[in-house]
Amino acid sequence: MKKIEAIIRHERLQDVQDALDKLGVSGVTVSEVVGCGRQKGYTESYRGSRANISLIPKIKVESVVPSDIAERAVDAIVGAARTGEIGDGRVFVYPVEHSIRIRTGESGEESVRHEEPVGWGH
Amino acid sequence: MKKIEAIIRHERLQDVQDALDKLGVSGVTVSEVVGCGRQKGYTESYRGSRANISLIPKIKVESVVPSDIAERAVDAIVGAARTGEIGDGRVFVYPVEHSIRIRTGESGEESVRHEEPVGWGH
Amino acid sequence: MKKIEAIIRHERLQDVQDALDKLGVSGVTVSEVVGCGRQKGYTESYRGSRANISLIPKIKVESVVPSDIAERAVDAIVGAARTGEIGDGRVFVYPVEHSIRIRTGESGEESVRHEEPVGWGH
Amino acid sequence: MTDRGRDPTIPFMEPTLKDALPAIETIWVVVAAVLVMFMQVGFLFLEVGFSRMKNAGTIVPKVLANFSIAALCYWAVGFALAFGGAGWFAGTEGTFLGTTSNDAFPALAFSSATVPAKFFFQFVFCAVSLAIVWGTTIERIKFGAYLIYAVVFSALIYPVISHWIFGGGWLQASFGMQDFAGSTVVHLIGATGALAALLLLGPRHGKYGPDGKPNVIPGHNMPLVGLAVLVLWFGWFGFNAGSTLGAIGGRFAEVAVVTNLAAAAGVLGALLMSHLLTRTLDIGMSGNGAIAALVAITAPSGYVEFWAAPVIGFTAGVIVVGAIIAIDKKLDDPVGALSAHGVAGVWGTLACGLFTSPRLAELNAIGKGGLFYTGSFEQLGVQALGVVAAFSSVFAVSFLVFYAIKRTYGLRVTPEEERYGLDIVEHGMWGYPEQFMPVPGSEYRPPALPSGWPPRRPAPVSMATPIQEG
Amino acid sequence: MTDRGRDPTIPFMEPTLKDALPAIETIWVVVAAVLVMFMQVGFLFLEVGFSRMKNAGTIVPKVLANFSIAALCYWAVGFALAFGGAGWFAGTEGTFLGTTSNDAFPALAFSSATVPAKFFFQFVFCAVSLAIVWGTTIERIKFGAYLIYAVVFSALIYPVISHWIFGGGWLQASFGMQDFAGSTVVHLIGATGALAALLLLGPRHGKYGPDGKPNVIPGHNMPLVGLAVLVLWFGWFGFNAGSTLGAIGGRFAEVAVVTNLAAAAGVLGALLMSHLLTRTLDIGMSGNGAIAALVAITAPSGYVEFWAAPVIGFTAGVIVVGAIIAIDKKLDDPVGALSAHGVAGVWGTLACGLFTSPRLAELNAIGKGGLFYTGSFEQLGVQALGVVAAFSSVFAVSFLVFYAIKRTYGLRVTPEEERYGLDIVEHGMWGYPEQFMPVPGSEYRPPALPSGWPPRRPAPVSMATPIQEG
Amino acid sequence: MTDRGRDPTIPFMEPTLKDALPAIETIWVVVAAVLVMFMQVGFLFLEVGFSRMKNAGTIVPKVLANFSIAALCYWAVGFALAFGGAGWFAGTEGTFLGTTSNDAFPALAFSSATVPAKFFFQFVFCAVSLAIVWGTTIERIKFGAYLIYAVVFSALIYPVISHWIFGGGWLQASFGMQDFAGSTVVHLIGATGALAALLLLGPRHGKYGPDGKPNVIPGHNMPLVGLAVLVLWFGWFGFNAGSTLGAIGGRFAEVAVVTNLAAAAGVLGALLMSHLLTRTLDIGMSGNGAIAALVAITAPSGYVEFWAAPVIGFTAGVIVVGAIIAIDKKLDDPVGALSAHGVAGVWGTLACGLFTSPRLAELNAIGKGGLFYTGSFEQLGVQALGVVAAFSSVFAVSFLVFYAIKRTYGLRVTPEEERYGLDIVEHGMWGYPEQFMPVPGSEYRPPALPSGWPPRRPAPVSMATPIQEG
Ligand SMILES: Nc1ncnc2c1ncn2[C@@H]1O[C@H](COP(=O)(O)OP(=O)(O)O)[C@@H](O)[C@H]1O
Ligand SMILES: Nc1ncnc2c1ncn2[C@@H]1O[C@H](COP(=O)(O)OP(=O)(O)O)[C@@H](O)[C@H]1O
Ligand SMILES: Nc1ncnc2c1ncn2[C@@H]1O[C@H](COP(=O)(O)OP(=O)(O)O)[C@@H](O)[C@H]1O
Repeated sequence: MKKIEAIIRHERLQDVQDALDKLGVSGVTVSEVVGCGRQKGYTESYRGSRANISLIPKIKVESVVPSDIAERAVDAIVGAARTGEIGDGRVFVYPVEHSIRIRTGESGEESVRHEEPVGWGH
Repeated sequence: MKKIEAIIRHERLQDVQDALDKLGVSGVTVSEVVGCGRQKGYTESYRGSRANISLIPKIKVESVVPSDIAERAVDAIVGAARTGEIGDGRVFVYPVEHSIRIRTGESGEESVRHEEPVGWGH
Repeated sequence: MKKIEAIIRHERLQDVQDALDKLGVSGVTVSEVVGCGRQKGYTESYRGSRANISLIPKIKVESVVPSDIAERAVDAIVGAARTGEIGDGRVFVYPVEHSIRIRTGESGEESVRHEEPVGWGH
Repeated sequence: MTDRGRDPTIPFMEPTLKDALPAIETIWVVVAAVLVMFMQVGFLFLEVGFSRMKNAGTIVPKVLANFSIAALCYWAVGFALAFGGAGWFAGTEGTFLGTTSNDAFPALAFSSATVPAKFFFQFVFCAVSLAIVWGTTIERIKFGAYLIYAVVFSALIYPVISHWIFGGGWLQASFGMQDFAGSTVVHLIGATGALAALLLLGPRHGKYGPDGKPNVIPGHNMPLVGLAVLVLWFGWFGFNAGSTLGAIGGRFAEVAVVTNLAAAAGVLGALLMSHLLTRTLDIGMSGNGAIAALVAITAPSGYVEFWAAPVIGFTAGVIVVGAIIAIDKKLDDPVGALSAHGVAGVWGTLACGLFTSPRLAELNAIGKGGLFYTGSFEQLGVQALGVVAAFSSVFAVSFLVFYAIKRTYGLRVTPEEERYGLDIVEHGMWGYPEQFMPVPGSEYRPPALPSGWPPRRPAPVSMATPIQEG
Repeated sequence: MTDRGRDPTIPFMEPTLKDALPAIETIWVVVAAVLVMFMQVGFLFLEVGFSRMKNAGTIVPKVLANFSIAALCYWAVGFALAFGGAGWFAGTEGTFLGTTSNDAFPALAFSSATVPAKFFFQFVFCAVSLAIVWGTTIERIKFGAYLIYAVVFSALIYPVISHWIFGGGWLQASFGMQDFAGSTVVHLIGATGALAALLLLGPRHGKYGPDGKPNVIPGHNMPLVGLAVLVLWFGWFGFNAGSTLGAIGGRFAEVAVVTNLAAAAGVLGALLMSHLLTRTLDIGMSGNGAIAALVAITAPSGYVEFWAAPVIGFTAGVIVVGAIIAIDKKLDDPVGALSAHGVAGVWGTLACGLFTSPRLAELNAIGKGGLFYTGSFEQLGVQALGVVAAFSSVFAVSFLVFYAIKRTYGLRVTPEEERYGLDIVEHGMWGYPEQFMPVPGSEYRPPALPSGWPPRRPAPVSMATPIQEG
Repeated sequence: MTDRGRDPTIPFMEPTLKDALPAIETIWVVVAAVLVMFMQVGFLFLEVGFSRMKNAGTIVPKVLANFSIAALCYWAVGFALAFGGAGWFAGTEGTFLGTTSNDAFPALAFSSATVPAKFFFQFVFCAVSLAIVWGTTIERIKFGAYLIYAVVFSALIYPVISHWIFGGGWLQASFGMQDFAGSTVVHLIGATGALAALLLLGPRHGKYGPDGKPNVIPGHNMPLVGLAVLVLWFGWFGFNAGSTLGAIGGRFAEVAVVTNLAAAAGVLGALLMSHLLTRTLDIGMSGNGAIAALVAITAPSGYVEFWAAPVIGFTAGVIVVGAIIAIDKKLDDPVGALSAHGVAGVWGTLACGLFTSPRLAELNAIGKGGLFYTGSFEQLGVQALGVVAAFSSVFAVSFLVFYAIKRTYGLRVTPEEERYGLDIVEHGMWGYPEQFMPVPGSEYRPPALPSGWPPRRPAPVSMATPIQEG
């Protein structure tokens, strides 16, 4: 199994969810992060002083997927998250040693696979 | 060393903390996430329109533990976090190459082990 | 490539960012977490009752770096984040299998390297 | 706008003193009533501030619905029962404000203000009393329970008791019980209903640990609690000073001063106690101190001299902190209604028996001077009788009503619903949606501006970074 | 402070009844005006509460700037156009309040209150009407657009229409249109401007899906919406009861009671409808119900008997919920201004044609009794005419003005700016900075206290943990 | 309630004009005082809104404690020092409101309002002045410091200075200094205390970078700042128009209009300057503009014609923005008290020397017409003298008091405590607990409902998702 971690823009989240859902990914975990990289921050003004914010809000999407679909999952994310503008973010892939579904205790690849798309958010 | 990452329900957090504490885990890092999987979201109603929320609040618990107790730690988490209802979440285990305690600079397994339970939150 | 994950104090964030920037790290992702370990929590009082808070706010800094600079990056973080007080946090290093920059699709070490410091937050 | 000005056919007659006097009285009564109506904002935010975020929204329709039900019920029958005649138990005249003749409402006839003004003033009192009931029930009661009890309370319970003490009923007429603006009539009655509800409702999930120790469930917004307290304080000038039902003679200004002195002393008393008992200056308790003192001075406000006000208020502030901490050990009263309105209401009512100055008792033509002037326990006894009578009757009826609700419609949401929060469960949406869910165009946080956005903005400049602070 | 007291050279003359009467009237008019001015707080938080967090801050300078522009324009020309003479179309006297003689303002001359008091009262009405306009435009309009339209509205549109109906113009003088406090003059006019703006502005990004279905974009703070509603309710006692422009005769108290009964029924009507149509008790709609009922009772408040008030209010509460849901299908009106002020304003104006009691029509010397008393449709027809006349003229002019703004300065921010939010784009800073950015000394969360900090604090004690709850 | 109505033994005597006149004056004074009391809400939220979240809660008990201490001290000695006689330095009569005879307070005797009403009105002024002091000190001062200084200020500093200018003391009696409602007495005095405190306290940690450049530490809640500004504006109608201490003659309505025109112009002036200097429309500054204009018009409000009001107000709005930006370079004044109350207070006081119309100077029997009418610098000189006298004496005493506090009790919390925030350190709990800690039953976010929960809810329907927006 592989863990896919993507740092993306807020507005691309639904597309990425849909793309992963299509591939039969069993689920995703999403969290809010801020990050900096090439993308410049923005400037604020308050009572005459100015401030520069360098950490920009992003969305982190994590999903553990069976090794066989890892590559397709990465491509799917890249395709769904790209806008071509600076700040699109990154996708990282990590090795996973075990995965257990708490409810059933079942473990291994089965625990992170499912069949037909669920239609998250629809 | 192994990194154990668990996605659990809010209300199971204290149990999971206690279970890990008992095993002599040196600490845990907790963050708020939202996720989707088998568990369906819920419906909201506002001024006559309705919306379906698919991303459900969960708690992510991360702990790096010595390899020798990794398995027991996983079992402890699964035991403490299970309710049997859909939405109990997952536990993932990842390899860790190094660990350093910033304060002391000590590294390796020692940096993520401690002796007697601390009693977090009591 | 390696993923470096550091749990640090809020007030050390800017230093850590600067230290990584100097090393030519391409970016960092920052998130808010709470954690417990050796550091004790604090006590609150409300309408005559008292409560003990064990989960303490920390900052998690994640950065994927080329293997060659991983060690230096860890040292830089430890140096920048240390105060010597209990609660300084940890640094963990994980293996990374792939890295893709969504915008360009370029992958591998190149995608997480850059040349001159950017000066995040300045 | 009317058009009398433009119409030549209407002879314009210069008003006389006979027209001016009622106008003067009526202005003050209406202004006072409007101030008291505004106290609903105070009750709204007292409960919002002391609730968790997941239960903050439901309080808005709750307050609106209760105030509205009371408005219609008090108009239909409440005012008639309370003031429509001098019967020992209740009045009869004036349902639906069918008559506006001052004679129909003998207990209010001492003022030449118009009847609609007096009705409006008495109604907002009823609404305040009803609002107090719910302080103990937040974060777990079913919405429907509000509606049912509100009808009984504003159509029956409040009117009858207020008739006994305000409207010329047995406690006032036969015993001369002193309660100038309602420490008992408004506040104790409300707190009594609150107690009945709480006993049948039980504590919030998680309030008491397995060991029975009370846990901390902090309200989510102390600044809004501060708003609530100041708004109540503001409204209380209408509440007490308006109970003169007129301005001529100038007593109302003295009552306002008395009220303010008491409230001020209450804040200091509560802060002192909070520091002694908890070794910290509890934010909410400083507010409870003000409210308790205002409640306590309500009954004596028209009967005591200036010097007595700070004494009564300070004592109330001290008492309320102790009461909150004591009650919290067994009863889950998130806003402290039992202490601030109940205990302080009792104290204030009894205080008349101690501090009433004979001069003012005579001026109001009710009861006698207090113990400290007369050395006699008579008035104190009367006050105690009044407290017992009001408490026991209201408690009995309220307990019955809530018990009936519990057995039929149900009083409390399910444990799951309580965990999810009343906002989403009863109203389908959070009170603070962006705190709980992604919102279109604001997915958690709005996306960042690209550098240099918007163009009008000047060039970046360094911002304080933590290290610069260190 | 003045010093007349100390100066012996000034003979002190005892005022007479001739001095007292205007003082009485003036006190009530000024107090009422101050209450109406406070309604700006209501409009501020109605819009804040119904906005997303990223657009909450901009509403503050918006409200301040609009109120300020109206103050200066209405003083310069507005008041003169509205009341400075009895011309059929507009007045002429009294620009810059150049004269304060009561005769210069015939339509207001029936009250002996001083002219500055009447001016102040009429100005705050204008400001309310202007505030209503913006409810449909939040979260996407350019700040500058406010300023331009505000000038035209407060200097021209509002004064002229209000002259027709309040100031002795053609609708009032020749047709006897009844609008006691402005269901049409203030509320319908404002809502009409709001409609014109909305049609040219379009919906918020994301409000309608590709399928055209309306999406949920929830306002971020329902408790503040509750504050808004209660503040408006509070101010409305000045709004309606103040429109008597005086206290002598005591009508104002009756108007206050009528107003309150209607608002109460409106809340209940809206909650009922909300439950029937959406199977939940919508928080915002309970507030819209109160507002719609207040808007609806505004015109009849001086013309109807008590019994009619709850009928009119309840109907308004029912209508507004239906209207909001219907309008939301095609038009993006985040606060429901079109329904609560527009639809309800029309209903209220027509209601005079149904419920006006002949007694009061005569007292006000405007128009005749309503259908239910007289069986004649005449007054109803007059009311309908007034609605059509006011709506069509205001819509035409407003559409033109907004169209001109759109073509020149621009009406709407860019899509990017809309996504980032108006606060950061127009004002350079978030309305809630700590929700969106690290702040020095509060990087996201303030750092934790080390154990035992601060020393004054007592020793740790266990806190309720979720499991203890389970 | 009283019972005079029911008691036959009391002969009911019809009040006469002699009873009516004081009642009329007293109603207005009491209503005005209540409006001014409400300004405490304004100061509460000005400071809450401009603070970081970790320091928002402490402001509630701060405001309550200060108001309370002032109430007791001003009653005990303040009022006597300020108005109890015509001595050049201070009064003597009427401690503890021991006498309520109008003659005992000569400087207020020109009004027939009752003494308790006048006392109440003067006290709320003192409370406003004290509230202003703390604007510069938020987020770092020790709670105890409030309490100590509050006693000195309300028992000594404010009463004496106000005696000089309001109470018939040397500046008023011998020089004829004009300050109708207290640009100097209330606002400059408060700001002077604020300056003394700030100099000894120093800036917030992190406000100035190592390079000495000011950093941005944004207040956390701009909508609440908006609430504060509108509430202050609302209260100011009592503040200025109430300073006539009566309604007869109708001047108070003119003062209200003057006040409103100035405030309106101030908002526009500040927005203009903000745009010129910072290229954005600063939210907070639009509010500071309103406040500065209200402060500036306070002294002239009873002395100038309508036309002068917008001029004075606009200038104040322009000045305040420049002052805030300039002061921020060296002094850390989070709410802008030095600029809005200090600088604007000076401007307003001097403005009398320019704009006072001889007609009104004569009517008030204080001083002469201003430069623009008389061409003479005399009155301007008097005003300048008054400013210097008030500023220097208050600064000297306040600096001394704060210095003493610093040396003994301590003025500022420790750096650690400042980092943790005053709420948790002084009060043991956050002002917004759920923003900072897990709360039982609301661990960060309440748990999600299982699908289809609650059963009453209808079936899921698609919600706007970001892509649909794109
Ligand atoms: N080496 C890295 N490690 C972790 N996160 C990174 C790294 N580089 C970039 N990121 C994340 O990706 C986001 C976008 O990267 P950025 O360089 O700004 O744009 P782009 O990816 O288009 O070049 C950053 O805000 C940061 O959160
Ligand atoms: N493949 C996955 N990768 C990452 N997180 C997952 C994955 N599958 C599930 N999750 C997380 O676990 C949570 C619970 O999973 P769900 O399928 O809803 O219930 P259950 O685990 O009981 O089947 C989800 O909300 C999501 O956050
Ligand atoms: N084994 C661990 N796994 C994950 N996070 C940890 C672990 N140990 C500590 N942490 C994180 O590091 C933070 C600081 O650790 P703590 O033991 O309190 O201080 P120190 O690192 O100085 O000994 C904790 O709050 C927790 O978030």
